[in-house]
Amino acid sequence: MSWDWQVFCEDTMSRTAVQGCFGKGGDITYLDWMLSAWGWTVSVSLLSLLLALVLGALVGTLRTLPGRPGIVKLGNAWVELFRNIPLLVQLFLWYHVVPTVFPAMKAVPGFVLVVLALGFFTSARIAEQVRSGIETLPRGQRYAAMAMGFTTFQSYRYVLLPAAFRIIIPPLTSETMNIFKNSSVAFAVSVAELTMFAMQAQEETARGIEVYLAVTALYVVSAFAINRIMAFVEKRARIPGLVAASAGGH
Amino acid sequence: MIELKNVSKWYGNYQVLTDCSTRINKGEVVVVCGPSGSGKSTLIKTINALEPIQQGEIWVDRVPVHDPATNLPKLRSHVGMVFQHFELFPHLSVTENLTIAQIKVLGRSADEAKQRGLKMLDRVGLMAHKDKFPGQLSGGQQQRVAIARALSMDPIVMLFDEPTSALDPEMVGEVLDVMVGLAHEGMTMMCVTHEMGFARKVSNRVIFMDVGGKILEDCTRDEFFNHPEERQTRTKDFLNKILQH
Amino acid sequence: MIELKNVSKWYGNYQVLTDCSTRINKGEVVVVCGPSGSGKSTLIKTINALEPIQQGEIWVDRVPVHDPATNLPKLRSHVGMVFQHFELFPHLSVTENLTIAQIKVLGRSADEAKQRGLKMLDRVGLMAHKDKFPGQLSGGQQQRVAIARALSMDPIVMLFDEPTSALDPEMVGEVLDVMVGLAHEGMTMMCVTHEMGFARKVSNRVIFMDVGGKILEDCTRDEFFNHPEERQTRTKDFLNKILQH
Amino acid sequence: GDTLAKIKASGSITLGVRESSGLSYTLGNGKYVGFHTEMAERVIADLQKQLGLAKLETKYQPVTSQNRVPLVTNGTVDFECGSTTNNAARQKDVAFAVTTYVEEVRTAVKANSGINSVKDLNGKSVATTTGTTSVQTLRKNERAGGIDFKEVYGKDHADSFLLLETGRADAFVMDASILAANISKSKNPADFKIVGEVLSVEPIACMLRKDDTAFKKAVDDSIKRQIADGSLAKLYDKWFMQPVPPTNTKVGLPLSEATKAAWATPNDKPMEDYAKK
Amino acid sequence: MTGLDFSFYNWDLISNFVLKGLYFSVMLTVVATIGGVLFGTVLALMRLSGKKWLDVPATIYVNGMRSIPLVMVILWVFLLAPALIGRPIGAEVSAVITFIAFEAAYFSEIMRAGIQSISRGQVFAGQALGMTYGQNMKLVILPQAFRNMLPVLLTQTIILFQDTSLVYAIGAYDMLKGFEVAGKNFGRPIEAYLAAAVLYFVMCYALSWGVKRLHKKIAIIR
Ligand SMILES: Nc1ncnc2c1ncn2[C@@H]1O[C@H](COP(=O)(O)OP(=O)(O)OP(=O)(O)O)[C@@H](O)[C@H]1O
Ligand SMILES: Nc1ncnc2c1ncn2[C@@H]1O[C@H](COP(=O)(O)OP(=O)(O)OP(=O)(O)O)[C@@H](O)[C@H]1O
Ligand SMILES: [Mg+2]
Ligand SMILES: [Mg+2]
Repeated sequence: MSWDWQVFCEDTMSRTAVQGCFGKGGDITYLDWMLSAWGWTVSVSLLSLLLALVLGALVGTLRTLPGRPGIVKLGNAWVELFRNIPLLVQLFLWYHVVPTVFPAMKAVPGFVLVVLALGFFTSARIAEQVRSGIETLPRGQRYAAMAMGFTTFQSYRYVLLPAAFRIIIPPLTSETMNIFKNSSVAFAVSVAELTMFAMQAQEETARGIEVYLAVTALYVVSAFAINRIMAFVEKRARIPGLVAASAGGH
Repeated sequence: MIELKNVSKWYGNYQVLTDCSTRINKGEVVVVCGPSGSGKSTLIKTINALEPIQQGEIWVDRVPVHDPATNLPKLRSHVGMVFQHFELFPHLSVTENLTIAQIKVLGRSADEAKQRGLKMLDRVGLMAHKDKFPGQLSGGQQQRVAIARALSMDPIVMLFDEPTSALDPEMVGEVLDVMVGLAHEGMTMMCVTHEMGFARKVSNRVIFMDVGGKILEDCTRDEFFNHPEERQTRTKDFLNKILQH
Repeated sequence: MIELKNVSKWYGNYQVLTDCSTRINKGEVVVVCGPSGSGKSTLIKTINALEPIQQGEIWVDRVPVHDPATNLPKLRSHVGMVFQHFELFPHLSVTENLTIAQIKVLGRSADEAKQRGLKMLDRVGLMAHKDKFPGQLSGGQQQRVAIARALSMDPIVMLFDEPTSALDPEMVGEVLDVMVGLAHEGMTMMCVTHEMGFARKVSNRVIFMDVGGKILEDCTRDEFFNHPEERQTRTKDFLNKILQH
Repeated sequence: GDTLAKIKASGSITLGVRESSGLSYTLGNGKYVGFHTEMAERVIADLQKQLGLAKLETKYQPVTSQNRVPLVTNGTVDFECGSTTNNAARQKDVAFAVTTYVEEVRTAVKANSGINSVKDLNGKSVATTTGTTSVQTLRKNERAGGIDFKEVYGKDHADSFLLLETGRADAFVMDASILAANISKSKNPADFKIVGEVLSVEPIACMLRKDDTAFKKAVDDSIKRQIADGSLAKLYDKWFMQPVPPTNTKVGLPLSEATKAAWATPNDKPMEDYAKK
Repeated sequence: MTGLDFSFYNWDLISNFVLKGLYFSVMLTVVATIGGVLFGTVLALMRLSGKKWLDVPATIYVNGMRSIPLVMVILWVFLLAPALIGRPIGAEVSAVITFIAFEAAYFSEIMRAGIQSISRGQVFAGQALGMTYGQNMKLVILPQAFRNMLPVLLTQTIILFQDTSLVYAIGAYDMLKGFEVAGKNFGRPIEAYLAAAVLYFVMCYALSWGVKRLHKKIAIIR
């Protein structure tokens, strides 16, 4: 097989090469299409991430509440439910099964559903990390916060969560990268993201290798960008003195 | 000021506190000692309800701590506590450590809180470190900040849980000095410690606990150190062990 | 037995050991003390090459430790070491902790190793605990097992790095007793510690280090404790601080 | 490569099949059936005769839309008889046997929907399957007809049909054989009907490695024989007009004029040549 | 939509469609876990070796693998491996290779964290007793590291089990595929997905429950 990168410059309708590779006046080339697909991938991922972070922080926190076995059990159930069923299957449940129970859900577009599914799925994993982050904090920190007169909510808000989130930045980084990769399930509910582009474009152009290479490259670029952003966040959030203190040897 | 009446506490089936009763008057300095696992930390934590109790009554400044209806955060804001491992908030600067609870709990303005906090920081001799983070301070310095943090809440009583046992030997002195100063100023204090020098110098009373959370001795400093013949064997054993070297 | 000649070591740009020289003869007990971060742990770790050095020479039993060609595992197997935090292997029972290195490193048979190990365990008074796991023992007991583990390798010298500083006060005594016993039997020992009682009782020499890894004093016990006028100001300061309470 | 020699040497042939298309599907347990699959088995029987082999083992390799072309070019599959459209783009990489079936892209709707032709789709949502040529067809029709509808994509045909079934889509545009098969397997086949004009015509053929004239000739000859002796027509009747497993329902899709024409003059013209007519 | 049809769930469905896929999914999970842990340990040791020529390639490999979606890796191995070794490989073999190579990157990160969680004191203690690097790893560090990271290892294995469904991309037949194909051919996709969800949940939950028990049993007494 020989390379044929020209295919990205072709118009999606007429299959003729377009000057400059970007379509004009409503025409779109495969390059246009791929970039817009990348946009969808990024949007799905970021929104899911937002949802997963909020839910994950909440559920993870609930699972560490002292003296509330009921709430802790509820949090555990949440985590077990959403992490033990494959994402694709969960998405299907959202798309086809939930609307049979709540007909109103039928009007919800696939984009929202995939954000819900991916967000809930990832929230279970983030909840697990948040819980372990809080639990690795010295027990004295919780006592210290309470002893200052903080309410439980304030203890979490001002002391436990800020410290726990700093600890779990590395696993959160992998989880964020995972969201980008997992966002590919969105094609199953008709969101025109990168994987759907890859499947459709390789079918139309019969240039599978080139299409897959380009799409893989975009995924790698996305993952790398996330990795850099999180490294930056980690650096910004780094607590002065803490690393130096633990490096000293005895 | 503080009164414990027949306090008992269990972890599951294991009894950590057995029928503990004592009272601490305003201005008194009480030292609690005893072997490891005897429930000293647990006892002191029950006083501001960091650990719930299953039986008995605890009164702090006429507030019933054991009563479920008591506003615990409010009570705790008046009870200063200093921990073995300092427990400064590592992600906040020294100044923020000193002010955050004043602002969020006592509702003081940022300015007022800062003023009060820095005054206390100055008192423990660490003004120069106000913008550092806890991780950048030595153990002794961290513990002094922790004391200043508790003081800046204007506590009516201070609880200490082995405040020097995690420190390098040369830093013990600087923390004890601050505590001696507090005692001399008339602060009501309850202090778990094995520093018998400190107990000798400033305590009014000594409580000795034994495994199972029983109060074996509760007597004046003088009785405790100078009349060993009146003490129980268990107490004498313990004192021998920790005073020998 | 042990000789250090102009040893220097850096972490990056930071010099932890500066031109350290000393020698320890067979049967001598040498105590090393000094403020936190002065490089005491680092110094003692260079002796069995747990930390590499960048300059100088170290000889142990006429073996050049600084020589890249030296068989370090072999050397280390003859040098007993006891750490501040015990460092027993938590996944192995007490007996396994005592025998594993004898079997895998010295090539002893399981029976022989067990016999030797249990003899040492008996010597530190813990025969009853031979089947427990480290996590089931108190700190003082763990440290005594750690000493037995080192002894069962038939070391020609024992290195101790603050063996009592992580212990509850009442447990310090039991570990020091074992060490005093060893010293009286004529074991060559180098010991980082702040237990001045121990230093007074059994040491032949005291080395005092200051920040930057400099050996400030290297003199006999008598000179160190009884002739403060001959000591440097830094040393006197330090002694004052840790002896005051 | 010389596929015939390879088959002769190894005593086995690898046939690319589909898991759930109208022309080729699985009954589970490694059993593959369907009109195109059975035809391919007859081709293999002819190959065995031609090569004079006492035994020729057939290995079935399920393929997907994404991997069928690479699998043929890299030699994993010797020839593929699923539901692959013969088009110019693919002819750059692979060769096709003579067309065995002419697919017509049409529209399935709910029987009571009132939709009867493409122009009725204005303002409606239309389902089709990701990774198929129907997506392009749909796009072209939308552009050409000046109509405006919302496209929803199923990840496979069953998914797309489910969109229609559950009301998420008002129509399902796809190969007629697939539409018919899905309707026949649904709970109430009478609820659905296939309507409207033929949106596009696509020749379906077995896919082979490029530049292996001997093998292509052998396959073509076998297919031509099956057309000539009427056995292919019987096969068509068996798979489209009679009850078929696993549910024993009839697909009910009579032989189209286009397919008849293709059988009358066996050829391997790509889809583009049909469009010109 | 009309009600669900439970007559769909019968033994024929399971024996004809699901069992084969289930076997493949489980086989793939087991093989990839064992292979991934072994290869991952090697990668982790390379990254912890402190030697640039070992560390850099391992880091590139791990980070590369971790930034590409698994589906893409599956496709690439399947499409390119034959070109590299000069003869076609089956979907099953290809899936096994891919999963070992891919999961090793994740397992190596877990192993690395596990090894790093062992305090320097323990490393020193082993060395001080005269153990060589290899003895220290084998007798002191890895046994503790394994116990510490068992729960994370388990979570990754559950993810791995769920990820086996991605082999659809190369036409291999896994458990989810079994349900899907049955659902399609019987016109009962919803019932098929529901059954798949339940079976996945039961299996993954049982797995995590079992390992939690195991972890309690072999956890280090502290
Ligand atoms: N959360 C808990 N769950 C179960 N048992 C506990 C818990 N916290 C403490 N204990 C047990 O209660 C007993 C008393 O503990 P406590 O910490 O009060 O002792 P202490 O006298 O402060 O000892 P130390 O000198 O070691 O600090 C100990 O046996 C301890 O193991
Ligand atoms: N791995 C390391 N990297 C960088 N610096 C280190 C490292 N280990 C130790 N140091 C630094 O070297 C200096 C000496 O450390 P060392 O542990 O030898 O001191 P020490 O005298 O034993 O102190 P302590 O009484 O606290 O145990 C300290 O300033 C320490 O921060
Ligand atoms: Mg305590
Ligand atoms: Mg040290």
